[in-house]
This record gives sequence, C-alpha cells and structure tokens, in this order.
Amino acid sequence: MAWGIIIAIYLFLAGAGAGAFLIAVMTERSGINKENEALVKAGTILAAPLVAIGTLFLVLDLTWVEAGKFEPWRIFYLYTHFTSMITWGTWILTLFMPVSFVYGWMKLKNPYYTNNALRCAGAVLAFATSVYTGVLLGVVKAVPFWNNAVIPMLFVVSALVTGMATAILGSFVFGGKTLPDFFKPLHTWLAVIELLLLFFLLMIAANGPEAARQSAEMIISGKYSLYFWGVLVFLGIIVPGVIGATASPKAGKGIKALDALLVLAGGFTLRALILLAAVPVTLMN
Amino acid sequence: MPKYAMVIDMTKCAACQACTVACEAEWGLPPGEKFTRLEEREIGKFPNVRREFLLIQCQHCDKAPCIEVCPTGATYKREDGIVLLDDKRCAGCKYCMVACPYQARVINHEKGVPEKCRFCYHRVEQGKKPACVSTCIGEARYFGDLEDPNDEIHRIIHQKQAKPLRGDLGTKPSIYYVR
Amino acid sequence: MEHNRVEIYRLLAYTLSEPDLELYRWLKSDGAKAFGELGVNLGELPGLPELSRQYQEYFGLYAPKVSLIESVYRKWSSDPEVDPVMANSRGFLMSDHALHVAALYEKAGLSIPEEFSGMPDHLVLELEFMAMLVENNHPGQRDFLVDHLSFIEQVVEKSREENIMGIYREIVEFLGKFYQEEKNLLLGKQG
Amino acid sequence: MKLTRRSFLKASAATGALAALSGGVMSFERWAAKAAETGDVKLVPSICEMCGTKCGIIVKVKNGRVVKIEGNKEHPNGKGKICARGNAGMKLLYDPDRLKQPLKKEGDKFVPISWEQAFKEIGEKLKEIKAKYGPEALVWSTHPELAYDYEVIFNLAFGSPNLTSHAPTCYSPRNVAYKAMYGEVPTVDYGNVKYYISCGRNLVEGINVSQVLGIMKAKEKGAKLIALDPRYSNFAALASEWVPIRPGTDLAFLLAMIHLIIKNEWYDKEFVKNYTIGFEEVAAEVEKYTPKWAEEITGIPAATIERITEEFAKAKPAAVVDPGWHVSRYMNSTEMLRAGAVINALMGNLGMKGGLKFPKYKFTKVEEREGLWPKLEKPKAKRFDGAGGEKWPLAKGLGMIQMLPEHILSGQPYPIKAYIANHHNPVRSAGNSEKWIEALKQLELVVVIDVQMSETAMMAHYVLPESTYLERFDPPQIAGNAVALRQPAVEPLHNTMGVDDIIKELAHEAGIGQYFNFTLEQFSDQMLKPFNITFKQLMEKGVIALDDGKTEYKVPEIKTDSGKIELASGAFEKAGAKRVPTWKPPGVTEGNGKLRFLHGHTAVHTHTSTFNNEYLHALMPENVLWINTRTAEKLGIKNGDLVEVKSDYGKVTIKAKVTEAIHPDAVYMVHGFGGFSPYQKKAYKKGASTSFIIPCHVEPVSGAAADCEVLVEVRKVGGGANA
Repeated sequence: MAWGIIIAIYLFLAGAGAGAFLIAVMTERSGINKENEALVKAGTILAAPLVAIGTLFLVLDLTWVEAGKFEPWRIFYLYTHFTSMITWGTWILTLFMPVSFVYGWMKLKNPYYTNNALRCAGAVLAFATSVYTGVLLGVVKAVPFWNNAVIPMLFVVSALVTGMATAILGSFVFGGKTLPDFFKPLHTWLAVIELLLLFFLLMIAANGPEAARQSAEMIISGKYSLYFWGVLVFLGIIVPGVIGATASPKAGKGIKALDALLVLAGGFTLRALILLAAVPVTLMN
Repeated sequence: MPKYAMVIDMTKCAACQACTVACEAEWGLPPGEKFTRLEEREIGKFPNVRREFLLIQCQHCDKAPCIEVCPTGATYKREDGIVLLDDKRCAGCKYCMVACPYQARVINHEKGVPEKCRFCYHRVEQGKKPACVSTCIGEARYFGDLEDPNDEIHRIIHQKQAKPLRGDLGTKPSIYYVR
Repeated sequence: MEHNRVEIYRLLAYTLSEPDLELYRWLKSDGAKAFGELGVNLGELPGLPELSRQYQEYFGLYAPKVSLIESVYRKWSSDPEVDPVMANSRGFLMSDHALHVAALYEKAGLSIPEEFSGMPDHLVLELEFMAMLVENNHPGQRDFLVDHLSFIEQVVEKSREENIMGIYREIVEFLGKFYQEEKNLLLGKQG
Repeated sequence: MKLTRRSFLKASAATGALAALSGGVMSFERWAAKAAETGDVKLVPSICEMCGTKCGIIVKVKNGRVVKIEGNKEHPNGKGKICARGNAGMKLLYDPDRLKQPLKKEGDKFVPISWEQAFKEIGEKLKEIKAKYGPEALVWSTHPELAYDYEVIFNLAFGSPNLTSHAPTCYSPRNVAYKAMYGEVPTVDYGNVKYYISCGRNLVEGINVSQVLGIMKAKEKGAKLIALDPRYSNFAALASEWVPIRPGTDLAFLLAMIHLIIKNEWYDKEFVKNYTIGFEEVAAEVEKYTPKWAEEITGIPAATIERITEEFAKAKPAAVVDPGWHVSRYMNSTEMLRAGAVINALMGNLGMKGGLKFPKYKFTKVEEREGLWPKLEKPKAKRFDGAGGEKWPLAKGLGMIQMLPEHILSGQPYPIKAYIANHHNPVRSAGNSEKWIEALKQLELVVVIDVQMSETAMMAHYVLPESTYLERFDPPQIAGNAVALRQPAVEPLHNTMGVDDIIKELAHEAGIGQYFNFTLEQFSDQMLKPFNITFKQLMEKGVIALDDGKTEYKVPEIKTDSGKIELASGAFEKAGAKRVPTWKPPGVTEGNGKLRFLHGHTAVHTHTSTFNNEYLHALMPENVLWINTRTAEKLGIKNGDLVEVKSDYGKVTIKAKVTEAIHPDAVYMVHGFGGFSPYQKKAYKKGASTSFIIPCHVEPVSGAAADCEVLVEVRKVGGGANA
C-alpha cells in the first residue's frame, strides 16, 4: 500500500490537534474558570502546531519531495481539484490552522478572551478536520476495508479522545491541575463508543469481500494482532477508559499523564493499523 | 475522435513477460519499474490444482478513480480515452495509487511521481499498436478503436466474450479480458 | 599549488594504468619522489605481483570494484533513436560520452591503443588527453573537465565506499583533490 | 619532476592537430545534439543468439553503435517477434564485464596476452600432445551453432574423434529414437495441431517464438493441449488439461495409449500398412500395458488415460505427441520417445496438416562437401566415451560429454590431455560441478572460447574471447523455407574474433592449416550453391526465401533402411534394448524422505549464459525451490524459508516456494542460476546451481545424461523473509 506510517502520523496529529481544539472549546462553553483555564489555553494553542507538524509529514511523504525535486509551488495545485478529498482537506487545514492559531494566541494572552465568530469557525473547521481524516480513506473503493462510514466516525471519536489527552498533557505545562467534571463521563463514553465502532468496522470487514476479510484477519489474528489487542484495545482504550472512569478529577498528575499517553499511543496505533492493514480489491476472481 | 480499447486474452498468454520487457524498453523505465505486471494464483489442492495468470496494467477507466481522487488535476483523460499524468502538475500525494483498484501505478523514484501505462499513445498516434501488443509472442493482446465500427476489436470482444476486470466496481475500464 | 599541471595529469594517467615492471620500477624511485613533492606519501609499495593483484581487483578489466571507464558512470545516450531502456541505463560501455571522446581523439589525430579498444573514455586516456590540452593551452580544457573528467568525483566516492587500500587509495585521494583544484582553477574564475 | 614512462594516446597522423578542436566539437552537449541529428543510420538484418533458436532480427546501428534490436518479419524464426532475451542483446554487447582480449592463466590469475601468442602456445601444446598421446587425447565440446562445420573439419583434420555436443544433456533420446525409427528428426506443425500431448515439453518456458505463435494459433482454433508434467508449469496453465504424472513415468502413460489405440483399432490402418513395419511386434508387446497397469505406475486414473487416448485418436492425423527438446531426463527417456514415435506413426500424422514434419531444406553435410579442403579422413581412434561403439551404437554423433570427467580421471580408454570448449559451459550444464573442476585440473591444456567468463572458462589455461553475435559473421543458416545470415552490425568492440577465425588460426598453429585455406565467403558460397544463392546476396538481404512458403501435405520420403517407419527396429536390439518400446522403470525411486529433483527452463533466461545480463537479471534475479505444500509441512518448511537441497553429489541452499502445483514426491528449480564466476558480478552466487546436485551418469540406450534421475533431501536451514 502506498500510504504507510508517515501518513498515519499525519492523520494522527491532524486528528489530535483538531480534537484538542474541540475539547478546549467544549471546556470553555462549560464555563471557563481558574481551574480549567490552563486546559483551554493548551487545547487551543496546541491545535495549529500539531496540525502543521502533521501536514509537514504529509509533505515529507510526497514522492517528488522524496525524489529531491524542490518544486514547492506544486503544493498549490493541491487546492484545485474538488472531486478529491485531499483538495477539501487542504482547504480545511489551511483555514483551520490560522483560525485556531489566532484564537489560541488570544487565549494564551488572556484565557477569558472570547470571540464567538472565531470560536464557531474554529470548532466547525476542527470538526471538519477530524471528519476529513476519516473520509479520506472512507471514499476509497479500491480498499474494501476502508470503504464504509464507520471509519470517519471512528476517526472523529479518536480525534476527540486523543485531543482530550493532548489538552490534558498541555494543560500541565500551563500549570493546570484538575480536569473539568464532564471529562470523566466523556472519557468513558468515548472509550465505549470507540470499542463499539471498532467492533462494527471489523464485523463489516470480516463479513465483507475477500480483501476486507484479509484486512480483518491481519488485525484480529494475523500479523497486527498484538498491536491491535495489546496496544490499541487493551493499553490504548480499556486501561485509560478504566482510569478515566475511576480516577478522581483531583487525582495526581502522574496517573493522568499516563492515561493521556496511553490514549495517544492507542490513537496512533489505530491510524497505523488501518493504513497498514489495507488490502486492495481482489482482481483474480 | 477514436476511443481506444484493448483485449487481453489470458487463454493465449504464455506468461513469458515479453510484454513487460517491451514496455520497459519502450518507455526506458528504470529497473524494477513495470507498467504491466503478471499476477499469479494457485487454486485447489494437488492434484486438483490450477495456476492462473493475470496481466494487469492501467485499465484507462472511463470513470477512473485516480482522476477523481487526484487533488491537483495532474491525472486526466484524453478525448480518445487514454488516461495520462502530467508530471509537472503532480504533487506526489499517492492518493491515485491508493485509490486505483487495479494497483496499476508505480512510483518513478527519479521523477518522484506515480506513473503507469499510457497505452503507448505516441505509437498509437503513428498508427502503430502499443509495444506490449506488437511484441506479444502468443498474440494474446489486441488493440483497437471502439468508435470505428469496422475495427476488429468489436469482433474480438464479442466473439471472445471479453469482459472488463471487476466491472462491478463501476470504473468502466477500457481493457477487456478473456479468461 | 604551483606544480606543472601537465605533469600531474601525466603522472596520474601513468600511475592509474595497468602496472608492469617498468611502471613498478619507476614508482619505486622517481614516482614516489614525484608524489612526495606533491605532498603525497604513497606509503609502503608492495611487490609487483601484489600491486598487479590490487590493480586488477580495484580497477581491472573484469568486474572491478571501481571502474575507471567514464561510460560506466554515465547515462548511456540522450539520442531519441536509441532503445529507451538502453538509453537510460548506466553501467555500460560506449555511451555518448565515449563516442564524443573518440571523436575528439580522431579529430586531434590521436589513435586509441588496442588495449583500450571499446573504452576510449578510460580515465587513463582522458587524463593524457587533458594533459595535451593543458600543454597546448587549449581553450577546450574547461569543457573537457566539466563534460568528462567530472566522473572522477564518482570514482573517488566509489573508491571510498569500496574501501580501497594502499597506494591506490593515496593516488585516488590525490586524484580527487587535484580534480577539485582544477575545477576551481578553470571554473572558479568565472564564478 | 622527471618522468620516464609510456603514454597511450599516440599521434596517428601529423601532430599538433589539437588546433582542429573547435568549441563546437569540444562541448559534449553540442556535439551529442549534432551527432543525434546527423548520425548515419543503417539497418542490418541478422540472427539473434540470446538463445539457440536463431530468430531473425533487424539491428539498428547509428554512429557505429547498436541502438535498437527488433524482430525481422521476413525471417521464419520469430516472424518479427523477439522475446525478452532477444530484447536484451545490447546489454550483452556493451557489458563492461564481458571478455575483451585473450587471457592466459598464470598461477591463479588470468593475464591478457596477444592473439598471436595465444594461438602459437595453444598450437604448440596441441602438437606436443598429439605427438605424445595421439590426436584422440583432444576432446572438443560445443553447443553446436552456425560455425559447427568448422569444428567438424578441425577435429577430423586433427585426427580426433572426440568432437561432442551438449546433446546428451538435451535432446539425445529424441534424436536416437526418431533417427532410428523415422530416419530423421521431425518437428510439429504447431499451428495446425488439433490434439497435442506434451511429455514435459514446456513451450512457454523453453521458448521458441515461432512455435509459441504456432501453438497459440492452434489453441485459438480449438486445439486440445495436454501437459504431462509432475509440475504445473506455465505450459500446463495454458493447456487444456494438466496431467500431474509421477516423475519418470510418462513412458507407462504412452504404452497404455498404444495398448488402447491398437485394442480399439483407433489407428490409421492405411498409413500403418503403407508406411510402417513392425506393427505386429508392437501389438504383441503392448498387450500387457493396460490403463489399469499404467494407473498403478503413473498415478493417473485409468479412466483419464482412456478418455485422453480416445479423444486424441479421434483427432488424427492432426494429433501429435511432441518429440520435445530437453528429454534427457530419465533412464527410460529413449523408451518414452520411442513410444511417442510409435503413437505418432499410428496416427498417421507424418507429413499431414497438424502432424509431424521433416525439415524442408538442409545443407549437405560438411564431410560430403569437397574442393575447399583436402579429403577428410575418419579418425583412427574410437571415441573416448564409446559413443558409436559396440555398447553405444546409437549415441554416435551425440556423444556423452557428461562422462568426460570420469574418463579424464580414470585415463580410460586412453589418456585425455587437452580439452577445448566452444560456446559451452559443461562445468555448470553437464552435472556434478565438483567433479568437472577436479577433472579439468588434471589436463595439460584447457581452452575455452566464449563471450564471457563462464565457470568452465575459469578452469581454462587459455580463454579466447569470441565476438558477440552483433559483431561477427557466421556461416549461413537454414530456417524453415529460407536461408539467412548472421552478420556484424558493428565492428568488434574489443580485441575479439569470430569463432570461425579462431578455429582457422588455431588450425594453422596446430599444423593443420591446409584444411582452412578458404575465406568465410568461399565456405558459405559452397554451402549456398545448391540453392543458387551467394554469400553477397545474403549479406544484402539477410534472409532469402527458397519457395512461396506454401506447404504441400504429403508423406515425405522416409530415410530408414526399409524406407518405412520402423516401429520395431533391430538398431535398438544392438544397443541393448528390445526391438519395440517396452516398459522400463525410472532409475531411482522416491520415498523415505527422498524427493525427485527436477529442473527446467524459464522464459527469461538461457541455460547458464544470460544471468549477468542486467535486463534479464532484473526480471528474474534468482531461482526458488518448488515444493509441495504437504511435503513442506512434513519437513517444517514455510514459504520463503531458506532450505538446503542435498543429493549424494553435493548440496545447495535456496529459498523454498511452497505450492500445490507440484507432485508431492518431487521438487523443482529453474536451472542456470547460482553462477560462481566472480567475473559475472550480477549473477555471482544468486540462487542455486542445479549442477551441484546432478550426477554425471548415462542412460543406457542413447547415452543421455538422465539429469532428473537424482534424489534429494530437503531441510530447513533458515527463516524466510516473510517468516
């Protein structure tokens, strides 16, 4: 498959950045205060750099970059062909980055700053970013494993979970200590939904055409099974899900950081597995 | 305006790879880069076993997924049905490689773009057949113009009941297979 | 470096040719001295059989570690009439570069010796030819250096990659250094 | 600095001409652009030599350089098409590693010498050996090509009976069977067959372009193609039916066919009556060979044999059992070929549309041509290998080259002291490399003529570089209904010579120069005289058709003693077999963990000669061992694992390909890989060489190498890439 780990990093970082922004906005909406201002700062200001770094990985994966042909203007062609999800994605990312950056910058200077238009635009673009990373794969008919609506949903959920983890880790830098109350149920619910979506995805694949069956087999019992069950399901979803559901919002930084790091590892593993397990349609039938 | 099409009769394919080589030669491809590839599979258990071959290259689809997903418009279809890539416009995102059900694209590491079969348009314009067709030592390949009612390609498609590969995907390929 | 450029080209051409008794004796005395004057210590000279063996292994006519033939490093041809797969190949004899060099020799009234037939672009011949150009203060030196002798860079690189040892390592390193100096001399002034 | 030294570039004419080098010439780019534009282009019709098939090519030459090779539509071989190997010819011509000048071994290395010195020293040595041991102390082996006649003259003139081809590692059983029974070796009218049975003939991996074209045409018209093969080869994939027969038992299958054909009177009675003798003897012999009997041996159900035989017989006379090419596989191969020849006769297919045919035109034998050289005498000594003698009467002219090491080492029947190999690499193609190497070391003189440093050349005292097929003339060729010429497209790149000139010069130094006082043109004109064509005309056209190409289907003259096809023949009795084909089991039996070792061609390589070709190397850089899934499971071998394959004669290491497409008792690899000549950089030690596994032994009737009569044990020695 033409896309590998580098694209997984891109999708992961774009998702985490967008998710962090959404989580920050949700926190802000729930009422900003001394307790959560670090988190709002972190979530908004981290979004743009994460998405930017992710995009840098995308650029690194461009074959003409690999071939050492430095013709940066070719990137501008990416904006031109609207039948392609990448064109849409390029626009979304291009708009999301400055909007989130400006909003984050303002929040950094003054956590109580607010601007409805900027916030709404940022939230819509953040959501669009997280959806885009899934639809990019979802529309590919050549890979039956991807070609469904579950992948975009899964990526949105994963973006929120990893965004939350990113915001939590970031908030520690800005001196945050406690988490908003709604994090606990949200964390649990997202974990449950993510598990359900994964289950649907693999069920659809296992009962789908030959290529999709092969993909599912690789993940469930084949060469990626250890990463799937061990890293993604157990360490990346169940363990943090349990921590999130049981730990008190006032628990120590250590346990929260561990929770967040496991979530991030799981989120990256999810993207990587879905890309690596892609099997193109069977031709010899 | 012609509309080019090809028939590959796998029942006459010697699996000798002369087409692969002739194509590499025609386009001066670097070693390892092939526009046509020979796939093989085994079915059944000894002694009730079969080996099957399939020659795969760009199918020049009328509804080409590669054109649809290309964000720069570098991949395009000519009026005569040949799908081509404008190297200079390609950003190298590889979405076309991902989206092509036939896995017909290969990266040219020198140019940094995913290339593919071009139906030898330069030969076709001179009235010649594509290199893979002229070289085929089993005469398993045919090339012609679907718009020309007198072209033997119609008879061959009809007579051999040639069908596109994975027609169910809705890509409307220009290559028809006899298998 | 205020040495005689012509002499250095000749010196290199000679020392990079197949060693025989004459070359060996010369290397032992005058050759070592000449290199010494250029600041190169060739080190311990092995016996002639060993030197021949090394030469064959490193630069010989059959499957050498480092080819001294220019064509081997060049794209074979840019002529559109050439079979494209051959045109784009590297690693074969008689590329466009070889034809050009052969044409230059012919025009200059020089004949290619038998042991170099099929490889007019052997480094030894090209260095000798360059010596003649320099000797005659010919304006074509610059073109010849850029168009042909530039493959010396690849020879040096490959020699390092293949970990060439002993006196040939010293000679190749000097060749690389001298080439850079020549490049600076002939091109630097414009730039 | 004072330097005394040689310089290489010498002024050829007036000095001081450097002034003639103007700016336009000096700049490479400007020069190249002009050369591309103004260069003179010529098209040279010639003959390919990337394999032995000799297809017609047109070589495009520009500015003295070959720039493209294409097929020649006028030439009956290939009919304008060339295969992957033919396409790769330029990469041989301009390969920097090919032989460039005569080499002499000094100590353990080769040093360049002049042609004069090489000829002189070899000639002296040959004369010395001849004086001391007699002319029969020289053995000359070859893969017979267009200059074969020169080799015949040389050996007869020298007085050696030991000119021997690669036949026993290839087609000996076929030639023996058909020459004795039909008087000459027929081929198949592929384009028109209706029912075709291949006993291991793999038309699409051992490619002859015209024959592939023919069989595809037949298939398109609805012909039924049956592949008898323990392996599901590419031809089996193309065929209508694969018969997964136990290795070495095709003979039983064919005998049962004869049984059925005679019992059910499915044969062509008219033809049998008019054109054959010995029918009754055959009928008596095959009575016991029932399909049930054959089922036991072949593992193919009797019902299948019955069905195929009936369908086959109904398609007569366009029903053929292919005589094949590489049939030197088993101890019963000659019997198998004889059985096939009987079936073909029973179908009455000789000379019929879609049946067997004899070559239409032939040059007269060189021994029968006169005028250009003194009369050639038959050598006094018997052949070293006994071919043509009492024990091997039918191997006459084919020889048993695979037994050369044995005879060198034993000194029997007489000492062999000199060996010349031309276009032949028996160290890797005739089995048991170790023994060959050991034996060649014993000789006083080993000379190898080749275009590259083969493994046999590595063992030589002198290596004489031949010009490639793109740089030399050869004597003319007959192909189908035409004569054709191989001619140089370019001047030799290096200090090489055509093999005709090499032989001629050698003859002069070896004291038999009086036999070679002619030019290639004179020699060729003499060959062409019966066709009223001259060498000059052939140079111009490349190919000249001898008739309109239309075939008249009729039974040709049969050149046996009886003038009929001899279904029963006393010749075989003299060679130690029965008068009619009879069952004989293969030489070794699989079982107890021992597997039958099979090998064969691939479409993209030729014997041991193309593996250093960049182009072909990229297509197929190494071989793999085919092993049946069940067998592999028992041995704990997974696809891609590294395995050791070991016979009583040696062992190799190779990657396993676990597949259902091969008989569980057999393993298979493509031959020719695993080269160990360091001069061939790309091919060096890539894949495994079959020659370390195969023994040097002989099939009793034809003297063939029976190179699949060997058992191997396979064990895993390392994990694979995908383990």
